[in-house]
Parts: sequence; C-alpha cells; structure tokens
Amino acid sequence: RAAEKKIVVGFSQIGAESGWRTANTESIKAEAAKRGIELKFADAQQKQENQIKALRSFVAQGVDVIAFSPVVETGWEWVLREIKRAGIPVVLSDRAVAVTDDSLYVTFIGADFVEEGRRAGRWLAKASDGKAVIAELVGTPGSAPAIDRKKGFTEVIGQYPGMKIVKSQSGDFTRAKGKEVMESFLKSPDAKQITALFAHNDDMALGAIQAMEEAGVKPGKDILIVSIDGVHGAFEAMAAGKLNCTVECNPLIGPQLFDAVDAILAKKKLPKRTQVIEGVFEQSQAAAELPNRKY
Amino acid sequence: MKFPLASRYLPLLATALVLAGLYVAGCVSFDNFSSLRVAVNLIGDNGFLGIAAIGATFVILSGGIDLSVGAVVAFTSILIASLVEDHSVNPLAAIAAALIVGSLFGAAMGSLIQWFELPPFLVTLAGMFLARGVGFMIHPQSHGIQNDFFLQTVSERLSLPLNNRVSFPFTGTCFVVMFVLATFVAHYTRFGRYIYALGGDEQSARLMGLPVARTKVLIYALSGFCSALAGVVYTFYTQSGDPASCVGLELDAIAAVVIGGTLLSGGVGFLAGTVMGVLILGLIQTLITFKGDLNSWWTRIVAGMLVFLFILLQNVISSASKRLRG
Amino acid sequence: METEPKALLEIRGLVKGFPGVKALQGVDFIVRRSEIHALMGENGAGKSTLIKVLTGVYPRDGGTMRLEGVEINPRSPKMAEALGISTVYQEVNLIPHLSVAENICLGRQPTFFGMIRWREMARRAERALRRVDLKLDVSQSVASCSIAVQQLVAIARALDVSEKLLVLDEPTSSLDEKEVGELFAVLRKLRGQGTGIVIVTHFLDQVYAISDRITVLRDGKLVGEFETARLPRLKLVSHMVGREITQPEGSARGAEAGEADVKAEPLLEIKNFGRAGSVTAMDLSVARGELVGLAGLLGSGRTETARLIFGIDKAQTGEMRVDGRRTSFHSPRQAIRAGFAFTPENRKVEGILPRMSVRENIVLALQARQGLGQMISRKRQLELADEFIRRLGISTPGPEQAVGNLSGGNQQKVLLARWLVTQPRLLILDEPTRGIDVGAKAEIEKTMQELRAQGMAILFISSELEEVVRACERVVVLRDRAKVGELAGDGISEEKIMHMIAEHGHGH
Amino acid sequence: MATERFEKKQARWWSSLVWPVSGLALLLLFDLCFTDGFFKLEVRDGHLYGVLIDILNHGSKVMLLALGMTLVIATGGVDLSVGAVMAIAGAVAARLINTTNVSFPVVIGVTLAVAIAAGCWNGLLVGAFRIQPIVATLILMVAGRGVAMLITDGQIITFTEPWLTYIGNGHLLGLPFPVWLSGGMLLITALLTRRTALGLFIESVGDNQTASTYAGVNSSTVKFFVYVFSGFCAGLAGLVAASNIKCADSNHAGLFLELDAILAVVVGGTLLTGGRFYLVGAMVGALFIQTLTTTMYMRNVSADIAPVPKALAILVVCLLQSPKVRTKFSGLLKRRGS
Ligand SMILES: Nc1ncnc2c1ncn2[C@@H]1O[C@H](COP(=O)(O)OP(=O)(O)OP(=O)(O)O)[C@@H](O)[C@H]1O
Ligand SMILES: Nc1ncnc2c1ncn2[C@@H]1O[C@H](COP(=O)(O)OP(=O)(O)OP(=O)(O)O)[C@@H](O)[C@H]1O
Ligand SMILES: [Mg+2]
Ligand SMILES: [Mg+2]
Repeated sequence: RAAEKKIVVGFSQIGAESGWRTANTESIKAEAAKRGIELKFADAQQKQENQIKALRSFVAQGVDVIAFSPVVETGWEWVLREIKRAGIPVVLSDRAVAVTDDSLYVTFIGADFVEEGRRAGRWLAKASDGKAVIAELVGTPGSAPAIDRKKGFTEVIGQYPGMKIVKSQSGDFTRAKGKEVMESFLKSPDAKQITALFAHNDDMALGAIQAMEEAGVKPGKDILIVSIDGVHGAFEAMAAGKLNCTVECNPLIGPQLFDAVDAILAKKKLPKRTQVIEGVFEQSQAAAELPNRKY
Repeated sequence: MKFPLASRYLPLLATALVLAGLYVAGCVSFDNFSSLRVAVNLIGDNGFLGIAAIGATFVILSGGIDLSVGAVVAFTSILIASLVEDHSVNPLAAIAAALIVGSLFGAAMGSLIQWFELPPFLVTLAGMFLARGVGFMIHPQSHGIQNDFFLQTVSERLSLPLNNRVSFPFTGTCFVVMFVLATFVAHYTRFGRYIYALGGDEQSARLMGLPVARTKVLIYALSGFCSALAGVVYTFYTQSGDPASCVGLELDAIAAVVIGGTLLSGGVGFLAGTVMGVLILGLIQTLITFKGDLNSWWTRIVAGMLVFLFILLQNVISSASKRLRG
Repeated sequence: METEPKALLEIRGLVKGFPGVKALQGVDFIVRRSEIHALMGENGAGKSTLIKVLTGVYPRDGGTMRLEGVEINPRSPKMAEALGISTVYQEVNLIPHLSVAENICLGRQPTFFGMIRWREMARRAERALRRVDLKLDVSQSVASCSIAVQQLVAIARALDVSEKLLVLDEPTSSLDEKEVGELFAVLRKLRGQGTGIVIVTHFLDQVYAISDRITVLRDGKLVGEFETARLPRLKLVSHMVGREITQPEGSARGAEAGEADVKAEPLLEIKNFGRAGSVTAMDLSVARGELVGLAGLLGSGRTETARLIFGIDKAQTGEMRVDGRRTSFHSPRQAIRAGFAFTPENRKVEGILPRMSVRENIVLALQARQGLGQMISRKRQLELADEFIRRLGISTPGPEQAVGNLSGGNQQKVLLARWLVTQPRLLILDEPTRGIDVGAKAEIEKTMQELRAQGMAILFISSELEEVVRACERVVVLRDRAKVGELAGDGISEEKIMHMIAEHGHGH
Repeated sequence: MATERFEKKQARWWSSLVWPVSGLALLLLFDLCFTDGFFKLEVRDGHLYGVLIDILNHGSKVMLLALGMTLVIATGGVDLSVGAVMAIAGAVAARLINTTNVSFPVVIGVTLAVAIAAGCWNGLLVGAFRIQPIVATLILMVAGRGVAMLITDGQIITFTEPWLTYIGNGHLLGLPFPVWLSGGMLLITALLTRRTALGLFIESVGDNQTASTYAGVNSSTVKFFVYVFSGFCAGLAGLVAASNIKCADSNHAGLFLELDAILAVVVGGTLLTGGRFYLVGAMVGALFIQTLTTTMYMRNVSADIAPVPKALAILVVCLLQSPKVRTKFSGLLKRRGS
C-alpha cells in the first residue's frame, strides 16, 4: 500500500535573494518532478521563524522526508526534536546546523563556506605573490556565508605578512550596494594603494567592477578581483578580463539531495556530510566554461 | 431595548467571521489541515509575534507607533544567549535582566517622545537602529543556547500535553497569558483607559486632567517590555539568540494590529482584534505552506492577495451589518 | 459663621503672551466663596487664556495666583484638579470614541483592588447626568451625541470632579433655554454650598440672570470688576467694546417683510425628506431673499436636516428641488456647486483646519469650488483674508496665524468668512453665533440681513430663540426629529414656538 | 477690535528648512574635520567627480521617493509599497529593453505606466475603499516584489542599451543625470502643488479631513492622486536604480527604501499626522540620510554596528527639530546675552 503512495518531500528554502538561490531552488524542483516526487516547497524569506513554522507545518502535513537550507546555524534543536519524535528523517542542504545531538538529522549536503574563503585567499596569495593591499566587500552582517567566508579568507592571508585588508564594508550581497561601497572606497585617500578586491559574492564584485570603470580604474588589471559563487555574469566578466577569479559554490544540488532521499527511504546508511563538487575558476577557463553556466 | 452588542464590536465580529471562513476554507482544501496540531502550531508559532503585537497595540491605541519592536526582540535574544552562554548567568536571571532592559529602553524612548515632544516615528526608528547595532556588538552572529533550562525545561516540561502526540508549547502559553493580562490592563485598569483617551484626543485628555506624561512614558515602557518578552519567547522558540533576526517584525506586528481593526490614528481598537490579526497572518502562511507548490514569488503575490481579500471581506461585512442596523 | 467673604481665588498681575500676541497684560481677578462670577469680554479678549493659565494648561509669564490664601502654581489641569479647581474648557474636550460614562468618570473610575467596576461607573455617570437633567444611554460613544449633549456631558463631568472652584468657559453656547435653566439651577445650588463659580458667556441675559459679579477684560487688560446688580447692560457692553454704546434696535426683520407678497419661486424645496434614524418626512422651502429659521430643542433634528440638505448624509425618502428642478446631492461638493454653503455647529471637528492659516481657511471653500487649476492668486487670497478680518473683526496677529491659535469666537468668524467669500445662493448656518461676542453677533445679524436683501437665501439654526425670532421671516419648528409646524411674519414669537414644541407633550 | 496690529508675518517657505539644513550642515562639518577626502572635488572626463557628487547621485533615489511620499504623508497616509514598485519598474524596463523591436521611449512609457497603475491600485484602496493606508499599501509591498520577480523569473536581468544606462550613469553639464532628474521632479512637484490649488487641498485633507470635505474638497480624489503620484515617483526611482547597476535586481531594488523615504520626509519637517508639507525639507532629509551612509562607508564603520551612529545622528536631528528644545536653547542664549 505504501509503495503506491507518492513520496512527499517538504523543502524549506531560505528565500529567493539571488540568482544563485533561484538556481538552487529550480534544481531541486526539477529533480523532484523528474523523479515523480511530490515536493512541498516553502519560502522562508530569510527568516528563521518562518522556516520553523514551515517545518512544523510539514510535520502536521505528514510528509515523508523533510529537507531544508537553514537561514542560520543555531536554534534548530527543539524543532528537530519534534520532527524526530514524529519519525520524519531530515536532510540539510547548503548550510549546516549547530546541534548537540547530530542524530537529529540524517545527512548534510552542501558547501563549506569557510573552505570557499580559504580558496579565495589561497588564489589571491598565489596571484599576488603574497603582497596585496585588499579591499573587502562583506556579505550581509550576521549571515553564515559572510562570517565563514571572511573567516576562511583571513585565516589564509594571515600567513602572508605582505597581505592586509585595509577596507572592509558590507555590500549586503547586492550589486547596487557593492557598487556604492566600492565608489566610496575609491574616493578615500588610501584608494591608490588598493591592489586587490575580495568580494563575498559575485554580485557585489560585478557592482564594484562598474564603480571601478567609472572611476577610471581598470578592474582585473589595476585591481585584482576574486569573488565567490561562480554565476553566469561572473564568467562573462572573466571572459572580458574584468574579473580574475571566482570560487564556485554550486547550487545544483537537486540530484544529490534526492539521491539522499531515496537512500533514506530505502533505509540505506548515509555519511553525515556530503560535499558538493566545486571548483575554482580563473580567466583562462572562463570562455570554455561559460556555455555550461545555467544560472 | 438595544441590541446587546454595541456597534463598536462590529469590526471585531467581521474579523472573526472572516478568520473562521479562512480556516474552514483551509480545512476543506487540505488533508490534515483540520488536525489539532495545525491549530496548536498556529498559536505556538506565532507566540512571539503575538506578544510583540500586543505591545504594538497599546502604542497604536495611544496614537503613537513603535518601530523598535523587531530590533528589541533580536537584541533581547542575543542578550540572553550571551549572558547564559558566555557569562554563565542563571537563565531566569538573564530573562529578568532582559525584561528590565527592554522596559527601560522603552521608557527612555517614551521619555524622549514626551518631554522633548519628538515624533514617535523618529525616536523609535532611532531606537530600532540602536538596539540592532548594540545587539551586533554583544555578539555578531547567531548564538546557540545549550543551557538545560532552555533545552529541557521550557521545551519539554513546560509544554502541556493535549493528547499523546500533540502538546501545547510554552510559547503559546506565554502568548495566551499575555493576551489575558493585556486585555485586563486595557479594559479594567485606569491606565488602560488612559491609553484609549490619549489616542482619542491627546489635547482633551490633558485638559481632562489625565496624567498624560506618565501614561505616555509607561506605554512605551510597556511596549518595550512586550518586545523584550517576545524576545524571550523567541529564544524559547529557537533556543538561540540572533542579532540579525526579526528584521521587519515591527511591520508584521503593526499589520496584525491594523488588520485586527485598530485605527492607526489611535483611540479605537481591541486586543482581541490584534490576536485575530496575528492568527490571520499565521493562517495565511500556513495555507501557503500546505499548498506547497508555489514558488518564491507566487508565495509573495498570493500572501498579498490573501491579505487584500481578507481586508475586503472585512470591510464588506462590517459595512453591510452597519447598514442592516440602520 | 459669616465672617467677611474671604477671597477664594486671588489672581494678581497675570501676564501671558503668545508669539505676536499679548493675551494677558497684568490682569487681576478675584473670586469669592459662594459667588458666581462672570468673566466678560469680546472675542480674543483673553478670557479663555486666563482660564487656561489658571488651570496650568499654559505656563504664565508673570503674576501670582492664590487659592484660599495659599500661593498656587499648577503646571497641568491634573494639578489644578487636585487643588480643587474643576474646569469646562471652551471647546468641548471629551474623548470622542469613549462612552459617555467613561468620559464622565475618566481618571476617577470606581475601582475594586485596581479593577474598574464598569457597572458602578455607569451608575455614577447616570447620577452625574441627572444633575444636568440629561437622560441617555451612557454606554453610547460621545462622538454619536450632538454637540449640545456633549457640552452637557462635559459639564456633568466637571460638576462631578470638585466643588471648591468651578470654572465654566462658555458652557451654554450650544444649549437651549431649557437646558440653560437646568444648569443655572445646579449652579445656584452649588453657590449655596459655598462653591466659587467662574462663568464665561456672551449672553448678556444669562449674565444678569445668574452672576453676582462681573469682571471685564479688553485686549488682555483688566477693565474692572463690577457688581452685576449695579451695572447697567449698556454700561457693560461699553466696557467690553471700549466705547459708549447706544441701544441697538430690536427687530432686525426689516420693513420689507411686509412687501414679501409674491416671493420668487423657492430656491430650495424639500418634500417628505428623511432618513431612517435621523429625520422623518421633512417639508421645507427657502426662497431667494428669504431668511428661514429652524427652531427646536436640543436634539430635535435641526443639524440633521441641514446635513441632509447639504449632502453630507444621504436622504432615503422624499425629494429635493433646487430652482424647481429635482436634484439630489451625494456629497457636499455637489451642494456647493449648486451654490449652497454650510457652517457646521461643531467647529473643532467639522469646521476649522487648525494648523492652517486664517488665509487658507478662508479661501478653502472658494478654491474648492473653483477647482484645482484656477488658483486664487496669493495677492487675491490676502485681499480676501484682510477684507474679512476687517469686516468680521477677527482678532488675529495676521492672516498667516494658524487658526487653531485663535480664540473660539474668532475661529467661528473665520468659518463664516469661508462661506461668505463663496457668495452662495443658499447659506445654511448651524449655530453661527456660537461663542461670538455681542458686537460680532450684531454684525453677523446685520450681514445676514444684507445678504438676504441681496437675494441670498438663508437657513438659520440657532438655539437662541430670541435670535431666531428677531432675524427670521419664517420659522420651521422641529420636535423629535420631525417638523411640527411653521410660523411666518408677525406670527413669529418665542411663546408660539415654545408652545408648538410643547404642544405634543414633552421630553426627548 | 482694537488689538494691536502686528506686521503681517508671512511664513516663508525656507523658514522651515533651517533645522533640517542645520542637521545636514552639522554632519558635513564633522566630515570636513574628521573624514579625509570627503570634500575633494575634481573634474574627470568633463564631469565633476567626488564624494559629494556621489551623495547627490545616490541620494537621488530616496529624493525621488520622498517627493511622492511627502504628498502622501501630508494627507495623513503612508506608502509602504514604493520599494516594491521600484523593483517592478526596474523589472519591466529590463525585460522590455531586452526584447527586440521595443524602442527606448516605449520602454520608458510602459514602465512609468505600470508604476502609475501600481499607484492607482493604492489610491483606489485608500481613496475609494477607505482602507487604512498602512495595510492598503502593505498589500502591494508584499505582493509587488513577487510581481517583479515574476517578471524577471527571479533572475538578475542585465542590459546594455545606452539610453537606459544613461538614466543612472550619464552626466549632463558635469553633474550625474539622476541629480537633474530629481531636481527637475522637485521643480515639477513644487509647481504642481504651489502653482495650483493642489497643495492647499492636500494640506487641508491632512489637517482635518472632515472639515475639508465639508468645504467641498474632494478628499477621495486628492488621496487617490497622491498615491498615483507616489507610484510615478517610485517608477522613476526604480528606473534610476536599475539603470545605475545596468540590471534589474528584483530581490534587492528598493528594499527597505520606503523607510528611508519616510525618514527623509519626517526629518524634512512634515508631520506624519499630515497637514503642512515641505518638499525641499524632504530633499534635505534624503541628502542627510545618504551623507550619513556615505560617511560610514568612508570612515570604515563596520556594517553591523553602523546602526548605532545612525541612531545617534537621527536623535540629534530630532532634538534640533523639537520646538521644546529650541525654546529652551534660545532661552539659554538670551540669558547669556543679556
Ligand atoms: N495657543 C495660542 N497661540 C497663539 N495665540 C493664542 C493662543 N491661544 C490664544 N491666543 C490668542 O490670545 C488672545 C486671547 O485669546 P482667548 O482665547 O483667551 O480669547 P477669549 O477671550 O476666550 O475669546 P472668545 O470669546 O472668542 O473665546 C487671542 O488674540 C488669541 O488669538
Ligand atoms: N454624527 C452623529 N451620529 C449619530 N447620531 C447623531 C449625530 N449627530 C447627532 N446625532 C443624534 O441625532 C439627534 C439629533 O441631533 P441634531 O444635532 O440634529 O439636533 P439639533 O436639533 O441640531 O440639536 P442640537 O442643538 O443638539 O444640535 C441627537 O439626539 C443626536 O444624539
Ligand atoms: Mg474663549
Ligand atoms: Mg444642532
């Protein structure tokens, strides 16, 4: 009887704040449709409380598996326990949670933000021979990617005495803010020294590139630019020589996610953590990679 | 003999009717919607919003506005988390401290509004920025609480089992208790009536010899207290503190108050209306989650349309019943 | 125990200024125990300001105040109340959305361990209202009561607060004779119990009927204190206006009343006009150049009739003809376009735009009728404002003063000016003389007659029967929200009107 | 009526500006003393270049919004939907410009028409259905961003069309085009409200709606108009925002800008309860907010604690505006002087 019933998966997404996120959502939806799984999708609009509400509502609806990308790391203990009591397995995607009892979820599929920061740092150290005066465009204050990427990045450049961050300001992960903040960086007295830019995501880097062009600074040449995500626009910019490097953060985790769901329902054992396959792309690879970018 | 229900209760009745209609519509369209768990979730999940909205109701009834709500909730949550985790303060003491700080913060804003005759909008906006910034100073990111009081006592022991699967969470209990207390304050204390008087006509209230200054400061203190309590409930709910949380919560609170029939210009409204407003916003969210096939943008559009539909029905019902009564 | 009557309240050298206005310039004012003391003066003389300084609404710039010999310095009405001074301010100051009972008991609600006892409160409110002989459902909201009822509620509240010193600023401005009589009976009783009472009114009859002493202010200065019995009326008026006055002549109803043989066809005609819960089956007509009065007791439906005609409320039955053509108005705008004008009785809520200037308040209706595009030039606006400030004697520092800062009577004049500038065909005046001083009242009556002579039709509502009788050539009498009769020409007299009202039994 | 005749005191339009301007001046003075390079201006590629120009440029979005918002607030209302309308406008423009065969004027025309339609929706709810402005506009605030995302499919849509990018990036006579746009709109709004009776009607509705209705002002129509106008202004601001970054970002365009616009209006001296309004004051308010933001960027104030100095700055402006504080202050000065 159970076999005839369609599998129902509840998925709570953080929001739709960027093209990256939309691609992430689409990948999951498309994969669910492909496998004939009924997906209950809930958008939390960046709010943890909305997400908790959605998770509890999934319990009330009696879904088979719950998956979600947590808005923040902490604060999931109670609701996860409630889900566990209801006997529903949980899969985390994209971001991890901090819980005392890791039996509260089955597996985590996603990126390691700290590692992304490290990769960006390593690339910059190599490209600049360990000597760089860096401006940093930080993500939204308090958000996990902003904090972790900064952490990874500073960890790496801390090993190079010739590298230091002179400007650091939040660009809220948006192009408009990235541009506005970069403009003010470029007008500050120490602007001339800046040799590199680290942006926590591609959108801010793309905004900053516009600001540089308007100020008569050559992006990618006068100032080395490294950012994270690897969206389509970033590859275009790299192909045009305006961006130097992007650290990929792959949103297309739909297949991996539903592989995990299938495995759980088939009562197979899963590793606690599944890393998403990600790369670091430089200008030389851009033109070749560009056609493969769907988001 | 007059109809016992005075016409001032009409909007309330209309709101209740539409709320019930919305609920029934949900039950008809979705399996499991009528389950006890959904109803319990509705109250428990919206507990902190409800408490914040109760505070906002007092302020709006008095003709003011408080934009600091969301920031104070976030500030309180991170304050408690930091006190309990980093400074090993007793959880109850931390909660008490947070409530006191919240009330004082509100009272300070109230004093500025009263003594310097500053517009509440600006003062509470400044308060919002301040609370947000100080929250980040305490701890720059979300901070989990491992203390047993939060992990065990609040979430397990203090929730009331209703049947063997569903229990009424403590956050919901806080909401209900706060609602009862607030209703008592609003309708059975002089202070409560002064709030209405202040919102009805501040000039007249002063000329009638009411203690306008004291009342005003107290109202903002009360709102600060409610925000802080909402923050406490939020920490119960998430068992963590987060300085970045609850952005725009004040708008949800104000929306709930206004949907509940309270006039933004002050003087007219009921706490019961506010509670219904909160439940309506929650119900709309629940309906969308149960629907489950809307993408992010359709979620917003449908949410907006549901609010619109609700307001429209509410208007139609209350004006029709007014006409019926002549 | 009757020693020499010691002063209850003693004010010396009181000074108060506003930006551009010296409202009080060294005023002395003394009230004794068991005395009713009238405070008189033209609009803007400073009466209300004196009262507001006394009760701590405004801080004073100079002078001393003593109550029972003790220096007092109240900084809020609350403190004044605590000292035993209870006040009814000029504009009705109640909380519109709260019930009558609450308004009366606000601040003094009976409580049981801090919990308000609503039943007891209603009982207490009823008792307070009974003192001013008012019976009504105390759970209804104040906003749903007519302005006269609101005034009575405010008085009932003040009577309930304290009995040492009672200050009433124009308490009778919208009451009819019967209500005034009730109020005075209460005041006399209080006087017998030792209360000192200050009353402000522009009705000379009332002053002589009730007061023991009179203090006259003019332009913020004290003119003098007089014993009422020894001060002839003309003398009082002279003191108020500051020059000698000869008897103003009684009947303003001109000689033309006789030649009103074949009046032009009526400008406005309503038949069987009415609305459930408001007015039933009203017939009424007003012709060009005719001044028709609407008389009736408080709550008899005069205001409601005016609102129906002006399109504020929509009539449900009957028909309306303007110039013989069937018309109906859905909004005041339409009525205004047809050449109607209406000064509402509740100037605070329905009349003035408090934060806008005298100039803007005056030109608003004219501009609204002309529409958006044809903006009246600033120069023309100032001309109009200046003209009416002069004509109606509006006392203001200038046309740019915010209307909310004017004295009550002057606000009323601004409202009148607003409609006079539109040169309407039909002018509906609902208690236009409310709170207006004697001189200005005569001026308004004169203006009405002039306008009538120029062919304007006027519908005049006033609680002062005397005024109605003097001015109108036809009077429609209302009772219980229905028309009970009509008087015309020499048939109009106060007795006949009263008789008509009383004919069908009494009570409302 | 022999009261003393005082000279006619005409309220001059700039007298209300003193306080917001002094708030801004105070902030600029701070920057002059403590922020290096803030006042550096140079000519590059034939146009002015410097932080001050950036402030004007970036401030123009809020300035445009504040123009509409001033009128809305003057009627006693509020328009929360402007940010969402900006997003819709940007989305429509980007979508259309990337469609072949659609010329630039058509794009602008359609975009502004859509923005006006959004304003009509708000105006209808508030003016005709008498829904409280805050909920009425909340509906579009929530749904509008969804509509914008629907138009762009949740993606960032970039464009390169030169005219459209000119709106947010071009220069005219040495100044950025958005500055001219907001200046021009200020002029138009001022003419519209002060050379016709519209300003009088708006203020009267805000001061006492009942009274102005009885005086023949069509308050529903006045309200309807101000929301339409606000929608139009938001449409322009949306075009500028999109053009500035050469793409439509439905998620972030105009996010939380409604709050800045309201703040600008209130700092400018207009009361939230309605009545008198001050257009130039609102412009100064908008510049104040932008100056504050830019100052924080320049001084490297970390974004997470940036709200604290912002709060303090708002409080200072508040206190400057408070009549109570002013009288106390001038009393103090007088005592000193005598
Ligand atoms: N708040 C205020 N601001 C500025 N001027 C004021 C204010 N209140 C009163 N005035 C002015 O003070 C003067 C005295 O006003 P007041 O109200 O005392 O007159 P009044 O004698 O009560 O007149 P009325 O009979 O019309 O009520 C008037 O010229 C008035 O314009
Ligand atoms: N806005 C209103 N809403 C509801 N009821 C009203 C309103 N205004 C007046 N009433 C009621 O209608 C009745 C008739 O009032 P109306 O004001 O027409 O009487 P009036 O003859 O003008 O007497 P008054 O001297 O009191 O003005 C009163 O009993 C009053 O309580
Ligand atoms: Mg007076
Ligand atoms: Mg009347």
